[in-house]
Amino acid sequence: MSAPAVHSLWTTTAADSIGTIPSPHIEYGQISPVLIVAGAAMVGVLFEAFVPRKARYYAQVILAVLGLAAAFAAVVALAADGYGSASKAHIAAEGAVAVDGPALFLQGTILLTAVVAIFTFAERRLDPAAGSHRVDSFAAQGAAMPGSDAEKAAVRAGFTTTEVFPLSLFAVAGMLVFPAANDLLTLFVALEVLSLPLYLLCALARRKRLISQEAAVKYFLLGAFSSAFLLFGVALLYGYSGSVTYARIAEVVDGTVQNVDPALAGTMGNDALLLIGAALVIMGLLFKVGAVPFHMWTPDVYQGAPTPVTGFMAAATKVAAFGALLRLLYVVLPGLTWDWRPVMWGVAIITMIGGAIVAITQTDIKRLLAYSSIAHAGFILAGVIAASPNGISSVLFYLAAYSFVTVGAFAVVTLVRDAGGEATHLSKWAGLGRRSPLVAAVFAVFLLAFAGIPLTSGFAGKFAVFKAAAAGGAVPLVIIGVISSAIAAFFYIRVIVLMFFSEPRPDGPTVAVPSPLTMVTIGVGVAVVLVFGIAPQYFLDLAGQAGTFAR
Amino acid sequence: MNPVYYLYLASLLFTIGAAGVLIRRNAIVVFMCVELMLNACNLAFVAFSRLHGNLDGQIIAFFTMVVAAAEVVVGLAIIVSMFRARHSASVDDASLMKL
Amino acid sequence: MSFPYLTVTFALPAAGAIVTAAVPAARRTAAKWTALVFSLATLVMAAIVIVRFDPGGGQFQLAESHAWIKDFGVSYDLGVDGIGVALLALTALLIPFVILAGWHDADPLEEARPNRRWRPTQGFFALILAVEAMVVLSFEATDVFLFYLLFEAMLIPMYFLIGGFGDRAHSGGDEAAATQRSYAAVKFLLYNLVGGLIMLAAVIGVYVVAGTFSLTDIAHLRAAGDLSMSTSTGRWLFLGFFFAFAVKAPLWPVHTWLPSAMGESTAPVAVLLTAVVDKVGTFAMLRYCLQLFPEASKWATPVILVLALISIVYGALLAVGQRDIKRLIAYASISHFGFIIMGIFAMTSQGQSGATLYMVNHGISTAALMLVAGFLISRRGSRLISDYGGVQKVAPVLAGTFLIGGLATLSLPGLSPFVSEFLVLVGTFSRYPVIGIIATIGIVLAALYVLVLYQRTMTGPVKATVQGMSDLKVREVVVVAPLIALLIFLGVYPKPLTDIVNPAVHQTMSQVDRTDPHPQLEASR
Amino acid sequence: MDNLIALLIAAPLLGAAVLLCGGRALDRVGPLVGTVLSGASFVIGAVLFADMLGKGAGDRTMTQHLFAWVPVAGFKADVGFQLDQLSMTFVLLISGVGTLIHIYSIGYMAHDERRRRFFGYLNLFVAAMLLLVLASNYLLLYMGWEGVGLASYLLIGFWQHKPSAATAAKKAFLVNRVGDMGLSIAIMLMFTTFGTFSFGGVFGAAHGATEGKLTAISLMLLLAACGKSAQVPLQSWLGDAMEGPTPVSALIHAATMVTAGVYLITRSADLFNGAPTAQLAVVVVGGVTLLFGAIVGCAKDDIKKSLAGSTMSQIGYMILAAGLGPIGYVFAIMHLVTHGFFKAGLFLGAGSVMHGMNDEVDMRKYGGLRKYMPVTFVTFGLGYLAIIGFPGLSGFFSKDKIVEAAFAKGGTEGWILGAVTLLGAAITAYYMTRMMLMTFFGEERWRNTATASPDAPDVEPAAEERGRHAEPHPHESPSVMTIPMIVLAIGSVGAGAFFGVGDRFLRWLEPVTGHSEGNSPVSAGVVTAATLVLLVVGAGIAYLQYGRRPVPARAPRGSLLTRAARRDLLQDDFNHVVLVRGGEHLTRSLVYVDHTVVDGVVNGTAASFGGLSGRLRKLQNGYARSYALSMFGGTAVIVAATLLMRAV
Repeated sequence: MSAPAVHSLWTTTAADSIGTIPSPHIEYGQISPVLIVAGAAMVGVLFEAFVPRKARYYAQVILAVLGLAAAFAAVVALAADGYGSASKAHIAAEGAVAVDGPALFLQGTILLTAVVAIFTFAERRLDPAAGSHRVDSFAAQGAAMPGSDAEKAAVRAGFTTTEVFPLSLFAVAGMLVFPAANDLLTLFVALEVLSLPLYLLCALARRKRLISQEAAVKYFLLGAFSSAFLLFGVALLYGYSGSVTYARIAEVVDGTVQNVDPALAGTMGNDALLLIGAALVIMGLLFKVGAVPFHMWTPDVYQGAPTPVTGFMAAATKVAAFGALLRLLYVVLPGLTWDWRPVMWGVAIITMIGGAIVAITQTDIKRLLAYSSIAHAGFILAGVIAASPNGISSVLFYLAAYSFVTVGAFAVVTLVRDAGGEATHLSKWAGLGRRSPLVAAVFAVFLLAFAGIPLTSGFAGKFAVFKAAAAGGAVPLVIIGVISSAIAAFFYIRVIVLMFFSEPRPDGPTVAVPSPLTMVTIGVGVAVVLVFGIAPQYFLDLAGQAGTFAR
Repeated sequence: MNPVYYLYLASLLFTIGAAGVLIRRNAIVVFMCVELMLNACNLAFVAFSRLHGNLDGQIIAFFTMVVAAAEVVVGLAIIVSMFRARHSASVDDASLMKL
Repeated sequence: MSFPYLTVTFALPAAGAIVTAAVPAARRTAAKWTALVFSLATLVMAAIVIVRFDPGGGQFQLAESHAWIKDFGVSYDLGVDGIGVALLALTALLIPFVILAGWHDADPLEEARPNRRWRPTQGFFALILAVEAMVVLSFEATDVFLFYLLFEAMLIPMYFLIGGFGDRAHSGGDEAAATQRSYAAVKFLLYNLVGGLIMLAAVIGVYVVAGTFSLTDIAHLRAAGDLSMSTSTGRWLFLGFFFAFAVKAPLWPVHTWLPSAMGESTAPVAVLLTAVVDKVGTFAMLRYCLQLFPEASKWATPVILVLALISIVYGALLAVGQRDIKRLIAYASISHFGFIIMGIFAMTSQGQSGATLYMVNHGISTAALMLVAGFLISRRGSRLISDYGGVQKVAPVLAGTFLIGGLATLSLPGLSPFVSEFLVLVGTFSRYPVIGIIATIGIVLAALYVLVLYQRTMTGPVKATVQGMSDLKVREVVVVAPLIALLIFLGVYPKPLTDIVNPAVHQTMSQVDRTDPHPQLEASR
Repeated sequence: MDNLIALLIAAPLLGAAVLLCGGRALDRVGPLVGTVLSGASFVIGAVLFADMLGKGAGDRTMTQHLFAWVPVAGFKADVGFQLDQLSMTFVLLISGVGTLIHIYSIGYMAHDERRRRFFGYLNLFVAAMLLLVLASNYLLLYMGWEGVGLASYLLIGFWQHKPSAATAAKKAFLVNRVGDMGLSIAIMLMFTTFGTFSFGGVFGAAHGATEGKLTAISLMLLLAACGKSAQVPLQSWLGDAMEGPTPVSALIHAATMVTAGVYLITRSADLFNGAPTAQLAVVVVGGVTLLFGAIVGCAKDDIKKSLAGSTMSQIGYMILAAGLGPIGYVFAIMHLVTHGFFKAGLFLGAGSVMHGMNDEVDMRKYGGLRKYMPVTFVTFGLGYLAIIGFPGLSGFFSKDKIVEAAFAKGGTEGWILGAVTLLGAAITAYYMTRMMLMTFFGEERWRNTATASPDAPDVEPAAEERGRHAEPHPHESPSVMTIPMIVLAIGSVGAGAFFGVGDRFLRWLEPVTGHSEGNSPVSAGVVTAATLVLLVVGAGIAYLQYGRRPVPARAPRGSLLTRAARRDLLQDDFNHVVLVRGGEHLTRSLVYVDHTVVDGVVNGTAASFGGLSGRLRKLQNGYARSYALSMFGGTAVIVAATLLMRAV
């Protein structure tokens, strides 16, 4: 039973008895990943309520990891059933979500990224233990005022904000839906579901709480602002096409729509609705991916948020948002390619160049990585613009390659600490290579991957994206991308020089020895760098098969 | 009455909200302006819903309200905690991180 | 599936790098010996390759091919032609000497050791072997992408060698040394990265045009006329490639990174850089620029020849003006690279054979000169020419070897560089007489900077600063003597080398479809 | 028999290798080894010579092919030798005189601690010089050519601790390099013209080539010759080359190496014959140098420098003769050989004098030495008579022939050349007489004067042992030094007659160089008479100036010409100002350019990016509202752009 039918059923006001309301047909199996994660999140909330504080941490961690693992298993199962392939991919849950290659691929990526990110959330060895209690990177009590007695008391009592786990699970749930959303309403809801928990997570840093809260405020206000734009865009698109389902809008845009009623005929004629609406929605998504000029929240939020959260955001949010963007552009607006392409060209160019240039003069490692993530967003946009199956799969590959490395890099940042918590100022990193060669070497590997040096994942991804772009005729874009990556190389190398070739400072930071959790996170990052860099074929195939959207 | 007028009103409200976000300093007020923008969207949805003669728009409006409510919960929590920490709700005071 | 000679040749040093790096921090000497053994094993392997190589055979021999990243049209294709073999041999030959010469360069100064885990020695030799592995593979690769990967990747270990293990002999003290060094390292890396990234764009372009990266496939496509590369496209791509190689080579005006890099790094590293790594650039011009874009190469020839000519004269003049021994040698190298590039783009058998020989000979001669210079500097702890004088009186052997190295650098007949330089000149002259004649000025200038250097450092009254300077030690003689012997042997009997190189050059010439200009009148023998 | 040729070179080469690589162990026997091996190659030469005489004039050319040197496509250079009468003449001269000078050096260098190396260098030189004259193609000849250059460099700078010596050595090598440019360009031209540069191939095809080509090649060869043979304009190095030990001056810078240019031209006869213009250039160079050297020779007070000037001028004679073409080649070589004898003799004599005078080189501090060193006096005297062309001595025959040939050139050209050669003869007589008088006659100016030439602060350690700065005690040199002098004296007396009488030398060499009698406007007799008259005049003037009146111990200011001549006719000053200074300025400014401009551009770009980055950073001002503004603006722009896109 199709959506319009339902509506007509509602609109015909009580003509005949409303005896039989057909229950909507939901393919629970196919959307199980989302359901599992959301369920786990809710159970987590219950844990907060009922599990004794001592056991809470372990319960939450295990729950979260199990939930994510189970969801990933579900994704794999679906992919194994062939939902990834164009033949079997289709729209589930009354047209709300798509179950197709890109969706599954990105969901899988998000879930795995989330797992390694959760590991960093759970890390409790870095901060010196408060009394008898080991502590993680999160505030003892989010509500307690920074520096207040309440906070001290909370610390003494050994409180820990275990809510972060259910929160992150909710966020993950939102992220899973985001790239799969197949109508604008779902898109909007998913956006909010993934954003709101992140706002909170940003505010929960144990050290430097003031800037943590500031980050949260900025992120929240700007995020709300942008989602308002997105929503207005949705409204306009709805006004244009009389529907919010992607397929329907696409038809209207193409003009291949059947049974046009007069109202629709009237709005269809009005391109302004379509164009402005599309522009606003796209803008909302560009905000999430942190493209210039919607990027300005990125450095501040990345710097202020607790580093594990930053890593999680930087990786998972980008993946989800790019997934949504891809689907929007390829499923809803293919008919509009000639309109959005030039605009996206512009955005991609200033994003690549701007991110790279501003990064040159950064002095805080987290802000540096923030700008680098902006530049990377630009590179990925170049792939998005390719507007070809090749482009899709290259973007998928890039996202997979990029996300793990990002989480790993931020995990390394959490290790370098001094009295005031993490020593994020670059000057403190001087001579790190002498103090602890291994950590410095690992971080250098990540930086080289970001810089796109051959034999690292970064290069494979960049090559795939640029190849697709060039094949799509965007040669100037490739050249600009190459130039900006040359600029970018400069500041990555600056950090390496700092770590290896400058003398260590006497008051330099110490490198904390992490628990296996963080080690795993970092290990995964390194592994991805090397595997994707040296033998990427398998993953390229995967991304290649996942390269087609369901309509 | 021509539904287009509702649309104009919606855009007007939206713009007012946006302007408010850009102009006002108090975080709460800024946030309220955002809410105003959301409501402008709702108006637009309902108007279009009527125009197209289907219920989707109205349903979406309900969704929006729920989401807005959720945003209020989160937003107020954050703003209040910030206010308690600095005894000011001015967004401009929250500018430790820059450059 | 025959024995994978080429893979093994590159795998040996790679494995060596890992093993050396793994040696415990305390066991420095062990690390050194490990590195030396592995480099010697590589040398043996290279010798086997030369033996197995049949000059009369096909273009790419001992070929290996495995699928790798098919989405990128990339496969692990190896194969060597005469040029590749010659340079392969050069690399394998020089590394043991580099290691031996740098035996003590990475011994940590006792006070500068923050903790036990800091193991510079292991790192130093591991990095050298890593560079060797990558260079070797880049000579063996017959897949554009594979080559590009290595072309870029080899920058990283090289970068750490320059920046991490710089020359301790520095006038400005340690702090100044450190800053200078990292500046040089960064300069080196950025120049080459920019070049490489621009090449990346061109590489992608090649894929878009040809759909494959395999040299042989592309050659077949072109032969069959299925290669739809418009003239302008070809030229743009050519420029992309050439720029990268010109930076690496280096060619005027993108040369300034070389003097600082060579000046700041230790002599062995400088040798590794200019004698081995930079050769990849000129080699790539010969193999990739010419074979992938024949038309564009011919189109660009005049400009490139002029640039090469400028490099020759300009480099030599700057060498004359230097006060720093190593920078002087660096500028001399720039002049020599000018000759090599000129020979390549003269598009004559003599020019290209000469250029290839030049690569080999320049490698050996620079190694000889630079390493002896390094020994000299390590004794006095200064790179300034003015700090020396009358050394021949106190250390005659050192002075003698230094002189021979210098004479090789000014390509004295009887030493191998003469053969190659003359071939390049003849080759150029026979097609571009004017350029050939102007280039001969380089001969005079070379004599000038070498002899001035020798006179200022080695002759004259003995300076107080060099009083009691020790002569070459056994280890140092072991390093230098074989190089000198090789210089003389190849100078008198270069035939073994030319026999290997000529067919490959002929192949290249035919791909560019150029033939040697005929003499005005055939001689009646 | 032919296979012996390689041995000629191998013997001294072996010596060089052994002596230079061998350790201090060889210090004692070193000199002996060197001498023996050089002698060996003379013996081999003699054997081959005998064998050659045994054959008919037509088939005397022997060849030996060792291996292919540089085979690349059409470019084929072999290591192969060609021994014909011309080469044979040189082989005997080189190995003969070379051996004598080895012997002399045993005495001369007896006290030098580094004599092992000295003999090594000498052997190296002999080997290279033999390679030069035996090579069967120009590239191999080039190898020998630079080889002798190297040996000369090493030997001039043998006393490296003397800055002047080191500088002189460097100068010699550099000036020669300029000449070498000519040779290499010539070879390239040959390759592009004939497709080969083997003697056989080139000469065989020469007739087919255009005159332009031949002229170009010949001029380039002439440039090379100027470098090696110290002809104007590349003569400046020879004077300074006297910094080397005297035996070196005798062997390399008088008897053999400097005559390589003459060999080159004579060897390339077939090319020059086809290029009259080039030949004209050759005779001009020869004529100018002839006078230049002679004038310089008159002005110098340093006995070796004066002799160097004379060498220049004598080689000028040879070059001039070679430039005359078939009428001159033979006589050029003949004069070369005789000159080899007497000039070597003179130098050894000078060395012997210095040996007895604490290495004093200033003739004004000599005087009346004849009774202290009789042997030296006699041998030197004979050399003197030979060089001024005293009837019956070797110089008389060889130089006379050249003068005749000059006239025989015919036309005004002939007259001019003839006049020049005659004038040269007169000046030669003048400066040689002057030298003779200042050295061996007159009062003993060295009495109670602490000697030692200012420009040579400390020469051989030997000198130090003999206690310098004291009043010298002139004494005859040991027999190991005098015997070679005597032998050479005999040569300089007899050689001319031996060659000249009955044109023996002419018939010997003719098959190689070819010969043609020119039509001389003046008869041989007249020429001879004129020569003798001028000889007497020159010697007479010299006697009036230096024989009758006492010689001032300090040089008088002298006329403008004299002062110019003392400074090699200002040629060095020119070099210094134009080449050295100019070069320094050029390089210095280039270094600056490289650092500021070429490097600056790059650093500038980097810096500008940094600046831009700094400015853009400012946008990130930390205010959420301005972030919102940028988002809002961005959206507006995007919307506008999209709409415009559609409108356009």
